[in-house]
Amino acid sequence: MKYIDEFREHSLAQQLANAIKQEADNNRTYRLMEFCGGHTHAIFRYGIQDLLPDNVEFIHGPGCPVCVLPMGRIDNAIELVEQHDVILCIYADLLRVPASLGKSLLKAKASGGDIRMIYSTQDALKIARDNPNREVVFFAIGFETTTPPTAVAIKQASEQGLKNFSIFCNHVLTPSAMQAILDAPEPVSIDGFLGPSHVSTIIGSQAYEIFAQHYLKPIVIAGFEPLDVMQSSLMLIRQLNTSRHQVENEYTRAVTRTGNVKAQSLMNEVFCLRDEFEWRGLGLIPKSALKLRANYAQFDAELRFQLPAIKASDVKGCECPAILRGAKRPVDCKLLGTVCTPENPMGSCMVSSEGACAAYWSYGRLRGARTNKLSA
Amino acid sequence: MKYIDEFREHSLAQQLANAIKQEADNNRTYRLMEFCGGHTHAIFRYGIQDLLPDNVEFIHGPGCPVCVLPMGRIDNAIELVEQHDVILCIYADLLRVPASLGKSLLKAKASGGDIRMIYSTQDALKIARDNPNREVVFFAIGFETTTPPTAVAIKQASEQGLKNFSIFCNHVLTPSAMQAILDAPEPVSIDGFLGPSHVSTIIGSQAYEIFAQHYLKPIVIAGFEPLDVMQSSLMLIRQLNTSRHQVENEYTRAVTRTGNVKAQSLMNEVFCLRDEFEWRGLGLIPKSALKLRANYAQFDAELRFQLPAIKASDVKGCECPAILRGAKRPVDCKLLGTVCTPENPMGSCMVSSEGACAAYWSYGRLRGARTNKLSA
Amino acid sequence: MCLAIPAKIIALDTSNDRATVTVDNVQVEVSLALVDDVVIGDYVLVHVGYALNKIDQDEALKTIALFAEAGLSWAS
Amino acid sequence: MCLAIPAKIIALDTSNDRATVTVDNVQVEVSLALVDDVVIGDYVLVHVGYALNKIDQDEALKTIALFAEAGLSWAS
Amino acid sequence: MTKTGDIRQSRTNLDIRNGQVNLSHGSGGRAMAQLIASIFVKHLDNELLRQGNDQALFNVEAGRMVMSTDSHVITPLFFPGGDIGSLAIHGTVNDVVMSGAKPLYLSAGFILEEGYPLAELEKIVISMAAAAKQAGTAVITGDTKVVERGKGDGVFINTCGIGVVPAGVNISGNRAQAGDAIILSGSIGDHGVAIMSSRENLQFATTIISDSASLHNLVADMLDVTKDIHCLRDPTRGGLATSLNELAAQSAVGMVIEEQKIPIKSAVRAACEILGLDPLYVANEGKLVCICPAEHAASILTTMQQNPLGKNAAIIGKVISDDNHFVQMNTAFGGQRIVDWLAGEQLPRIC
Amino acid sequence: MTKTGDIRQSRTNLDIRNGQVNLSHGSGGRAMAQLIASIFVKHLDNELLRQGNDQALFNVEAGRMVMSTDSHVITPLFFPGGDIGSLAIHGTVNDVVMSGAKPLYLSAGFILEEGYPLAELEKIVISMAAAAKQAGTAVITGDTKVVERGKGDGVFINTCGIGVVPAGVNISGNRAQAGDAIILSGSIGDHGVAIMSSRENLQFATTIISDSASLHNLVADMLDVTKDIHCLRDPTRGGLATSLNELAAQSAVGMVIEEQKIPIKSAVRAACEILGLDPLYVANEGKLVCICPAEHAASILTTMQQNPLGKNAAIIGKVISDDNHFVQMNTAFGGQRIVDWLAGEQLPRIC
Ligand code: SF4
Ligand code: SF4
Ligand SMILES: [Mg+2]
Ligand SMILES: [Mg+2]
Ligand SMILES: [Mg+2]
Ligand SMILES: [Mg+2]
Ligand SMILES: [Mg+2]
Ligand SMILES: [Mg+2]
Ligand SMILES: [Mg+2]
Ligand SMILES: [Mg+2]
Ligand SMILES: [Mg+2]
Ligand SMILES: [Mg+2]
Repeated sequence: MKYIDEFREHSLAQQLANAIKQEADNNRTYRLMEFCGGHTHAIFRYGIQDLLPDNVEFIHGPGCPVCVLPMGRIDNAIELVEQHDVILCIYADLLRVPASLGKSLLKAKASGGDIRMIYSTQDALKIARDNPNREVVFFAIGFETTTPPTAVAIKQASEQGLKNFSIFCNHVLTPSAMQAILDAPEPVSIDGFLGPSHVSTIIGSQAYEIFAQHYLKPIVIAGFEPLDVMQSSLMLIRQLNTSRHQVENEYTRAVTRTGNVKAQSLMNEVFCLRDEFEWRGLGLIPKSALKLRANYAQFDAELRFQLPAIKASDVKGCECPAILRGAKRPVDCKLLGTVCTPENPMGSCMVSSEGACAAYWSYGRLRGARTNKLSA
Repeated sequence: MKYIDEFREHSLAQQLANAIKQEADNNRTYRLMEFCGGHTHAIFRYGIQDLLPDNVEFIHGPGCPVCVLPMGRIDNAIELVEQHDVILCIYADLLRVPASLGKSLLKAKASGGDIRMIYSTQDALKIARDNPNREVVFFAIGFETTTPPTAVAIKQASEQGLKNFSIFCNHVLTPSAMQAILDAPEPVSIDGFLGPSHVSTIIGSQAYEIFAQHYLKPIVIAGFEPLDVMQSSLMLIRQLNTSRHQVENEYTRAVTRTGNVKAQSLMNEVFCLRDEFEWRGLGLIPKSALKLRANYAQFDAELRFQLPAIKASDVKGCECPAILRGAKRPVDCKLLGTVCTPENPMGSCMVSSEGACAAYWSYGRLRGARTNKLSA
Repeated sequence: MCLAIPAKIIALDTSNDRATVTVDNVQVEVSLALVDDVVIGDYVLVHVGYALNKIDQDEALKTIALFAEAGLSWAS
Repeated sequence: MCLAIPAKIIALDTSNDRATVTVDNVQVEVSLALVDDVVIGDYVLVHVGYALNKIDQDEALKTIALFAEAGLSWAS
Repeated sequence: MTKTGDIRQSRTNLDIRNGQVNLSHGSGGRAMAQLIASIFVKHLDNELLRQGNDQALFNVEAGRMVMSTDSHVITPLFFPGGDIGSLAIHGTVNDVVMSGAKPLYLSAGFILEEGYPLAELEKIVISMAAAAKQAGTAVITGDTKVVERGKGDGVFINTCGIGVVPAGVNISGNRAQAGDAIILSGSIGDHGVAIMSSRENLQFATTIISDSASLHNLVADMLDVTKDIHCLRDPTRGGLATSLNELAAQSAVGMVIEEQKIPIKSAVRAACEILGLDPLYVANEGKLVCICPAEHAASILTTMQQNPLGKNAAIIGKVISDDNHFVQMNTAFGGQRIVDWLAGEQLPRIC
Repeated sequence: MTKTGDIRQSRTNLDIRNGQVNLSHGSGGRAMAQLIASIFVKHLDNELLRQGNDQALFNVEAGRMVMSTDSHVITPLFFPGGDIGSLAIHGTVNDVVMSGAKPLYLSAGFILEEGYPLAELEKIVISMAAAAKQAGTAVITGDTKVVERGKGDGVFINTCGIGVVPAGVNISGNRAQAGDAIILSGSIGDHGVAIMSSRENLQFATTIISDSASLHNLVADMLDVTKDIHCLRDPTRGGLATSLNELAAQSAVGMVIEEQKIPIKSAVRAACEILGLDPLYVANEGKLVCICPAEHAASILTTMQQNPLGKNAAIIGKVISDDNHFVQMNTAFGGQRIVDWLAGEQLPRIC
């Protein structure tokens, strides 16, 4: 697989590992927050931590759109299916996310809800065209990467006059999340960031410059392949070693400073900022999410079905909020592996394969067992 | 089973058989047309013919509503399902009746048609209420026995304002059929009639007086139990022996001269006469069938779906038309038992268990084999 | 022509014009829309979920007597 | 964050603004609504059935060189 | 189904009381392993099932074996006198037993529809376990699949059974001979009427319960009388009429039966009259037809009548030679007629 | 299914070309007998099936037997490299064979959805017959049920198989021991990817075909090398990861596998990348995992590689002792991770 396999090359990994070992200062720790779930996944799946010295530590960030979705939004989606009898189109990632009262979309589907797993927004449009007598709602979720495909679908629905199609919009913005982490009352100690990869493809690396300037944190836009993660870590270590705090771009093959202008303008045409939006773990963040502009408001399922704002409490004991802020690690959660497992997840971080808990449990547990942090 | 078992009593059958043998004149034949399929069924199921002398012969009449339905009406029903996507409610008797091109409602159902078997018109109304977004059509079929329940349903649908309910009306009148048989250009030789049983419950025995008077044929209204059939045959033999031609009533426990006036007025309120209607075997018969009156015309599926009059040809070689007129017997059909069997019926007489061919094939074949009329 | 069976009324639901009838302990719900003045204990002729009319029990007995008589007439 | 994979354009359907792309002989249909000026042979980053942008092949090579360099820098 | 897996690692229990089958229960992963362990293995428990392999291993002696399978797709799943679980055992045990075999082991394949309540599933499996135990056999291997809503009907169960035929027993549908007696083990139509009475669209009520039962003991008792039994068959779908026609065709013989000798409950007769059905075609699940040399008929009958499952057994007719292979019946009324194969399906009629 | 009945009386043929399954084909009557005779018995034909009883009778020798069942519910019914018919044979034959047994006989239970084209059904049965023959076994008894439209999914097939275990062979999932070698017979994920590529809602195209195959010869070859094989398992639903975890749990051991040693086709890897799936969890239908003493590994491997179904076989790891029963993997990248049980189901992901 061209442009994939080269970035998973074992021999280069060894070289990069040695470089990091060489350049990392034994007298300090490097606390690097990998912003994205994609990074988290790569770290665990490829066992990157094993290749790094102990003083280079990854702190898992909030960059998994499924993980930061508050439970009340899943409750809303279940309401759409159960009360309004809509065909709900979802990305399969959402199927097992816990809702209130032990529910989930998987269980709502089993109970008879008409929930369809789609691969692309184009599939949702097709389902709407094929079922003219049913209301079809697309559960739109994702950061800036996934937002433009939703925007395209909305424009097409509008052009095609699709009256039975709407979206339940949960698109959120990564810079807002980064700011929230940095602005937290008791901020987590972070030395630098592995910056978003495919989000940056759309919005460009310049979106993060303000953080580097204002908070004096080095940021390296990092690809999702394991060598990208290692190289970016090395670049962060070098910035830290030389007290720099710049936005550097390791992922130049896919990210420019300005990003995909066409996609940005499409997003801008269809969406505008919400005043505020709740993020799991980070709370209400002003101007951190998108909603449909007034001229596309007829496609807004929240308006069409008058969905209430649901304030759902997370499962007692679930540390997702703290984990998403980087304040705790999966092993700090008492429910991990006992009550909470991938087949019976208590929090969203155990659902998405990019969630820190799922990644730790499915891939990283070995390390925990080895170091006696966890006896399974 | 009270009022059933008494009329199937073996010992009485023997007595009646002996009386018939005694009273039947050896020097003549008694050609008795049992008008109803119910009689036909009883004759074969109980082996009544075995109990009678050879010169008492039953001629199977047209009194099976499924058998006399022209094929084009089944084609119409299939069109309702396949072109108009209705839920078609049928009595199960109709499921296997052959339509054109080897089709049937059974096959239309297998192909995805939404065909529901019901036991009562009340079930059809319930289906209509439960499926407000679907058109629900009841395939109304039957003689005067089965018509009043349809009339009740139409009145209820009207009272309840059921907009998605209609009937495909195929209700026909028995006196018209009797007249057609007697008026046929080459009339079949018939000495007397076993008159309708449950039809007469509704319309009364007086409906047949005109035939006795005008055509000088004795008629005995006969119950459907085997002793009823035998007793009625004896009564016909006695009339013939004494050259009488009256309407006598053997089935006094359920039939009066005037019938069920309430049911008649209900029918009259909801239905009026068609100018003419096609009967399989008997052709177009004027004023022989019912349609909805103008004030109930909104429940007429023929109008709602603009059903065409379909002139379908019967399967080549099928003798149903002649059999229904009494002009031929099942064994006279070359297709019987070779091409045409109950699992692959070519004509309606092989479908309904009251059809002469089905009754002969399923029950009476033994007699045929024994007398070498048929080698299976 | 049409399948109908004598059944005994064991319960009336006058508000819905319906009744419960039995044939040898098998219970069926039927509509009374086509008959008037039935009471518990009456036998009715049931067809497609409707009572078509009452069975005249005296006439039934007379008919049975007739069968026997036919036999007797021959035996005599 | 989001799963996206580099794939090579092997056919364009300009009238529908769509393309066929391949990854190791696996073919997928994608929308080109988010990218301009792609040609056959280009690599694009594919996400949820959309091409997000072109892969800059020169930059890819440079990055790989960087990995080696890191190793060399240490080896040296 | 045999993959109990290491569910120890997950300390959460399956929520049987409130849970429903969902797609992950058919995935092959831990959710499936948990379902299997918590419901199937738990209740069907036996040493062979506990081997936990994809197949069960057991010892056999040299001899003759039989194998038979049936899938069970009944609506409703719970009915008066049984449920799909017990039925799935009885149905296959009886087909094994109709060779004269002693049932040995069973397999069970479940096809579950997404959304089916786990509590109901557990009831079904408990019922299966009891029925298997009562039949002296066990479900030793199994399989679980989950299909999406609208692609199944709650629960389908396939069972396959094997049994061992005692030496000297030689029972087959092609062995009926003219002169043989035809014995029926009890009243007909109970199962079919019980099922119909529990379908919501047919509003009639009876006290009839299904006759669903394993006939292993009854057959064993009969073989104790004599090994010289020619045919055994359980008249299930298609009823007595179909079984007799099958046997007549296989053996190339005719049959004459006496309507008056055929045991039938009055409520079954009544329900059939109401629905326009012929009880000869209505299904049974705990009855058998035995064809044997006339000289053994009386002693076999006596023995059958001493078994609760054969207490209403009767000799209902005899085998004759007939090139037409007709099954003919002397009616209770005094006439004669053919009893033909079932045509189409048994559906309530109006005429 | 064994009831061929006397369809001689009806001289009309089943219209296989244009016909569809309808409710009368499941009624137990003559329409069913005709379907069985014209499609099932015709193509699956063998002497035992032709006995025409509700069960099939055969002779066995004293020894050890195995029994296994699987229901097959695949969508679509025809896929690159196979169809539900061949799959239903391979799936059960393989489960039988994973004990080291030689497959003896099979049963088949069909659940047909009203409306399914008879011509397609015949294709499936022809494919079954060929697969059974190729595996040296036969379908000797069967059953046919018809369910209403919307209560099934075209065709479901349950098969149950029995086999005879050669003396000296003792293969079970609980016999893995620390130090044993883990051999995989070929590339992973082919079946799952072939199925996904043929589902209409996932618009991707590959040349990958299912690996669906009977492994009876491969296993026989392996046992010719040595009878001292500890475990065999076919990594079907849940993939290689699930089979290894099952074996680790059953044997109470750990495992270490080498990602680089696991054969995988580039198109399978690519399809998995596109869909966000891990090929370790993707289904196979013609592969096996063998766990054997390390000293036999090389010679077993050489023999496997000489069989077409094992030509890409590889030693992928070893059994270790580990109280956690973890399956761990040294990644191609140089790190280590757990290979856990499958959680939920393998569905295309966006993140
Ligand atoms: S292990 Fe489960 S309960 Fe604990 S923080 Fe993670 S998701 Fe929440
Ligand atoms: S046997 Fe068949 S083809 Fe012949 S008349 Fe009767 S229904 Fe028609
Ligand atoms: Mg069977
Ligand atoms: Mg059976
Ligand atoms: Mg299985
Ligand atoms: Mg269903
Ligand atoms: Mg049987
Ligand atoms: Mg199996
Ligand atoms: Mg298998
Ligand atoms: Mg069967
Ligand atoms: Mg379907
Ligand atoms: Mg297996």
